[in-house]
Amino acid sequence: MSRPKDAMNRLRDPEALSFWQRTYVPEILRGLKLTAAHFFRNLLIHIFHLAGLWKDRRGAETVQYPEEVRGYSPRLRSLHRLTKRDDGSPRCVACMMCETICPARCIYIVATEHPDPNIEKRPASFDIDLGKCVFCGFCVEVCPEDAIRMDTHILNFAAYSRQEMVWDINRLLSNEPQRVEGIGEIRKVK
Amino acid sequence: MLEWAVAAGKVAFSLFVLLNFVMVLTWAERKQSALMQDRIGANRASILGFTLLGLFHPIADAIKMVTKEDFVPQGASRALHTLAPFIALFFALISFAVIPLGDELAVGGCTISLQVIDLNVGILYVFAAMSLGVYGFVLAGWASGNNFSLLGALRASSQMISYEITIGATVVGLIMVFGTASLQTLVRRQGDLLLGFLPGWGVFYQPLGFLLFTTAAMAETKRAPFDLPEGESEIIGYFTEYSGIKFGMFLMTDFTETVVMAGLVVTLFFGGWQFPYLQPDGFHFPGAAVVSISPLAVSIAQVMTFLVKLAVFCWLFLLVRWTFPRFRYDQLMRLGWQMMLPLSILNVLVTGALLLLLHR
Amino acid sequence: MPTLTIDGQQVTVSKGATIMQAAEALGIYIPRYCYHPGLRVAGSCRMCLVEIEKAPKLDIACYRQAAEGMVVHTTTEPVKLARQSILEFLLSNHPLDCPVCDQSGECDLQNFYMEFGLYQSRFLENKIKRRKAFPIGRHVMLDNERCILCSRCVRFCEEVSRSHELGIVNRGDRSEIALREGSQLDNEYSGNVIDICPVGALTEREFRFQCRVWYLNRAASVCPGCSRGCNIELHYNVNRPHQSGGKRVLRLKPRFNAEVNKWWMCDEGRYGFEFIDAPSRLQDFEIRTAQRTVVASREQAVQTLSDWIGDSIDRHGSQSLGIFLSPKLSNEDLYGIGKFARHVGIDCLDFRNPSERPGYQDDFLIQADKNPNTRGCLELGLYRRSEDSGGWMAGEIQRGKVRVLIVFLQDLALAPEFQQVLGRLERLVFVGSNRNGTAEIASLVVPSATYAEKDGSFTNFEGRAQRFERAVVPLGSAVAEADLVASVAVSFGMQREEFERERLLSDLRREYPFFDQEALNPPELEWVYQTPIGQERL
Amino acid sequence: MMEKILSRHFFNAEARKLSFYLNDGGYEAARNALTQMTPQQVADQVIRSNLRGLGGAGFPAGRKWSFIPKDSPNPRYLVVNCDESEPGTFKDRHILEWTPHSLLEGIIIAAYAIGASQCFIYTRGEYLHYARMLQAALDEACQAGFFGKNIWGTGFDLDVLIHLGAGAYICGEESALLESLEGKKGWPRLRPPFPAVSGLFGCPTIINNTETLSYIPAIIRYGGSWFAGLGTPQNGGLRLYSVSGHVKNPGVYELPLGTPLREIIYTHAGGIRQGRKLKAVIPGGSSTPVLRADEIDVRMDFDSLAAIGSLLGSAGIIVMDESTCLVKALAVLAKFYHHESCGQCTPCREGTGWMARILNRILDGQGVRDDLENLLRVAGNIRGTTICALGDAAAMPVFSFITKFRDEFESHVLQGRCLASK
Repeated sequence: MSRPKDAMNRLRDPEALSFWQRTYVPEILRGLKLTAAHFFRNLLIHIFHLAGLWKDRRGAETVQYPEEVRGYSPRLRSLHRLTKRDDGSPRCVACMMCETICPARCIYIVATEHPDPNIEKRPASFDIDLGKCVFCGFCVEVCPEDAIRMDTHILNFAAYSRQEMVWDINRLLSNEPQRVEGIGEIRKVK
Repeated sequence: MLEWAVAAGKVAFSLFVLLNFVMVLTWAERKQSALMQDRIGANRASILGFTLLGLFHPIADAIKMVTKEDFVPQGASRALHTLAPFIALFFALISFAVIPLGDELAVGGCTISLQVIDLNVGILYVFAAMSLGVYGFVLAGWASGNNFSLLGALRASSQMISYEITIGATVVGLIMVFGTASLQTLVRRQGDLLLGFLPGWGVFYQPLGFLLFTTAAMAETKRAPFDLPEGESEIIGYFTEYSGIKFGMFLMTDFTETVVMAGLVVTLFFGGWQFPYLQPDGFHFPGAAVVSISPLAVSIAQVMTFLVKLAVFCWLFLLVRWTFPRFRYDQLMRLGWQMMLPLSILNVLVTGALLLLLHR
Repeated sequence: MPTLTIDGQQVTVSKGATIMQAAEALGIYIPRYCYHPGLRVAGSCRMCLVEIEKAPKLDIACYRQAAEGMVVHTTTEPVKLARQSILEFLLSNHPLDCPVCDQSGECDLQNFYMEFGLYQSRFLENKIKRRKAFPIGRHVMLDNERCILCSRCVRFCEEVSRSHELGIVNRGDRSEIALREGSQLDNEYSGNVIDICPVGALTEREFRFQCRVWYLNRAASVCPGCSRGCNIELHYNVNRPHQSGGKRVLRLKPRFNAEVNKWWMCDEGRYGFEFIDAPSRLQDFEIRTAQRTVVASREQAVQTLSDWIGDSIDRHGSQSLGIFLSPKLSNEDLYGIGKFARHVGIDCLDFRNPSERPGYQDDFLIQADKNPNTRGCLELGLYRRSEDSGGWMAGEIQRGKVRVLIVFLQDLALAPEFQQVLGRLERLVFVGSNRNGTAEIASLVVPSATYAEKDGSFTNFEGRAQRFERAVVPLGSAVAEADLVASVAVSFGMQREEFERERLLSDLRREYPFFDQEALNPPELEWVYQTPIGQERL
Repeated sequence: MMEKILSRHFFNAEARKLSFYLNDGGYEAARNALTQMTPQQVADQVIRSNLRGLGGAGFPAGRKWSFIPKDSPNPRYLVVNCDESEPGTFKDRHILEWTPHSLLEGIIIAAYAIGASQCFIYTRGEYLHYARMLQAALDEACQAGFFGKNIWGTGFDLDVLIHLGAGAYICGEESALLESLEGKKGWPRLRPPFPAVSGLFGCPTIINNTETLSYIPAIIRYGGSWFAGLGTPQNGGLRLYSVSGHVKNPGVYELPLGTPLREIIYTHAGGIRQGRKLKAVIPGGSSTPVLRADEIDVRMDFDSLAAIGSLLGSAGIIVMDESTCLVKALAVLAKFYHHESCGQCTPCREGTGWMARILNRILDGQGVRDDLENLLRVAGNIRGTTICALGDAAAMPVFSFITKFRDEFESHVLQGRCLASK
């Protein structure tokens, strides 16, 4: 096996190639060997699986979502949620930082007076149009109050109408953070 | 009357084999590529909860294709747009007619050749059919009224014309060796042993011819690494403007061509239905050992042999398609004209010289 | 006339000018909180400290007078350090509630911190709690925590409004702005303290939480509230309509004009913009018959109006037409209407609504005449000079002479003279932006654009023509009056080009000396209550 | 024999009576000045005496008078700064209590010299008791015809009004005092214009300290040169030293300017109480930089103290022995300046509170490593950036305490341990 660097150098200089290399036939065969090896190996594993053997070896790297899921990273940006104060009201003070930074312009906030002058401002409505959201996470970064987070690990929020894709403040508040465990582990979902 | 019935039966059988191969290929392509890439592949289509390794997907696909909207773009020529996939598919299908599935079958006193039709210029028939098939693609591209489609069609036509020359030139060597252009005769002649023990298959006479022919055959199917007419990541190709069953027909054409080409390779270079050492009356192993078998069993074994060989080459074609990256268009043309064509002519010359030497 | 050097540049200023003024002449910006050009110098914020060569310590640029040969530095390390330390001191007890503060985006504390501060906080103590967000007047909200005690508002109430409501009570870092006992900040000019407050201590109750200021667009305009014609800016939000409930124009701010209104405007004008987005706005052309009212297209309405005018002229001559103008119309609109009237021979014109009474007036900005363009109407001569009031037209109607009356904006139904006679008209056409009594009985209603929705000019009581810019598009089908007249005039053989804005302007300029080029230069926006530094960042 | 001028009759209740004062030759100087001298001659005598402002700034009194514009059409005022609020200073109180007529006679002479016919005495509200004593003396003097219209037939009129402030330290600053006197909030004014040009109600105003004015009768009586000869060069005459703190005999001592600090503490004030060791001395009222025990050989006059980085100030000497925790001492001072900051300009308003809070935190054992640097930095940012001198006054002790007794502060901050012996 030639080292990748050598191969690269030789490719740059066709004169340096030998006759057989220039025909590409051996290289083509090597390529076919590689893919065929995978094919037969996986075929074998699947056949053993059918026979109830070798269950600990996976015949495929893919995760069979939704029957299986991988443990998500805490850094994963998933469905938004609005955090709450101790009394259950939103922490959001409607400062519009997220609305301003949002590159997709999918956040719509209407501000109103908070009865407590020390809080002063609260959102009368806080809508996120997930149909537009690009999940960049800027809103989370920019929030001065830690009022919006994307740690719910909810990814399946598809809906049948555009209107249903708009999440209002109550839905966003009802989202709960997901406890992170077994990052990268594949788990069967019942 | 009987002749008609036999002919109809042969057509039906041949079509049955071909179409089933095509159908299974659509499934095999997904599954095989999945295995090669450590994936699972299609496994979702289910009937009553059974998925059967995804084997229902071809059916689901067919239903989908048929029920989808058949869309003809504004500015397209409606009649030609509709006609194009039919032309393409038709010529792909009929080229299978001259490929022998087996030797003659003697049933109730009459012998039936296991081939739709045995033309003495069978190989030319295949080329003719394939050449006509190009019209389907050109029409599709032109009638769509879409620049990208037209570009794809032009690529398709120039690519197919370029590689048909190589195909033709390589086959010349074979015709010279076996002295016939009839495919059935060609296969029969490959039943002879070479050097006393080696099956007399074309690949042993024409190894370079085999390589060139296989490569050119892959190019003829317009699949990766020769999928420039389609070029999913760039121009989409001649069927950009197709949807529904008409698009499905182009897909079928692709797979049909794959099967036909695999059949041709098998027929020309791998002895067709010939099972090594199996003669019409039984096995004749080198060293004079003879095991006699009933003629019917021989016929069945021959057909099975052909189908297995066909399957192996289909597998090989898929393996190639899922292994190599696409050519650039100029590379494709240079390969066709500057490498394969001279080599195939060289092949003819060398074959001729050798034949002259041997027959002196 | 001392000549001094600031940051290596020489400048000669008049005697008594301060270093700050000299620096401004050079285009050097010195940050300041307590200094305001319209107020007495307080010198208390210490933000404008500069280095003067041969002086023992830094001195404040807003107070120290320029002297011959003085060499001033505004960017040296000691000055930078002083600015940083002042900012640090100010922020040490300033709450970081920028997220909820309406001032953020146009806050000098934010801007200067970004420009001159940018240090790590070294303040570990607890900030002093004070009373937050309570109203101190009809329009003004006070947040004592945010106050940096620059005393601009106090000085404004002492020197400009001379109403003395505000003061600073307690001392040291317990100091805070407070109302004089038993009083409210309810003078006629109270809104200005919001403009001059460099931080979010004084915010506007009306504007509160309506929109973040960085979403606002600005247009230079002229206040239509009275005949003073204060130069203003319209701040409007069209990018995020959901924030302000669909309202477009959200606030007015004074625009500096040394000769008209300086830095100020009155509350009446400041909050007199509600009609622009009010529910009473007319948005459709309406043709009304005895039985029903139908909404018409612009073409239909123009056709109808042209037909009525032409029909009346044909049957009774052009004397049967009357036009009642409004001093709220712009010079261009008035001139266009006048041009058309001359063309078809209408001379029955007036603009003086007999029901209108002079309003409140003071010795500062507020004028008794609540119309922005009375002087323009007078200059253009669009009234019957022999009569003292527009009431004569009622007599003409009564006598049956005037059969078709076109009323612009005015509510004639309020005037007793007209109340009786409007019913005698064959056709009553109302052109106006908002629904009123006259619109209710008019047989044709044409919605017109407000001053925020068109370009134009008003002539103030001194005869100064001042230009205003269009901020937003006309609501619904509303049209500018000159455009409407242009469409009608085409049916009477006039060219549409004659009513184009440039043409109207050049004609006006040629015919009327008051309409001088100077006053009509496109107005420039100057953010007088905010630093230029913040502007760059917006 | 050491001369005593003001303190001769301290603690003699009779001395505050007019009759006693007249017997002692009182009001002769004033009569002489009014009847036999021109205002300029009076001023010349004062200039010759080297009498410096004894309120703390030390500006030559005679020269200050000359700043009044000659051509101003406005009335002139004399204002007596009797708002003695500097911690550690209580000399003016003694003058009001025991020899008020010295002040009143000085007022007549000074008013004559500057051409003022109205004088205001601004006293802090806490001195209500002493203000009443002064009022009683003033009433007596008025009765005797020393005040009012046409004094001694010279045609010179003089009215005196005693004004009680509300007890704000800042009102001892002359422009804040004027604001307060005008009925406004006691906020210092921007300068220029100086009060001599535009002071009370926008009129030329001379503001002199109580003690300064009280020495003037003696100067006129015995001549400026005699007074100048009592002290050191450029620092003429005597002054009242208020000694407080850990000495055996705290009190007010009238000594020549230039008396060594050691002599004042150990000879006149009787040394440190209970035989303890001296640790630190604040030489001139709480705002002046502190001195270590090894620095007390300095002469107590304006120039000598300035030379070693301190100030004579109001000569309020605060003596601290080894039992004093200097962190606490500084915290008390910082609290005072925080409490007394007027709040007009930013550095002092915010900085004094900040320093006080840091020091309190250190005292509570919550100090962090950066606190001392922060204190020095904050003090540095206050110094020289404020309208009046209160900012400097608040910053100077912080600087001097921390730099001179750094180990004690560091021990508090880093180890939470007080080095003062208990």
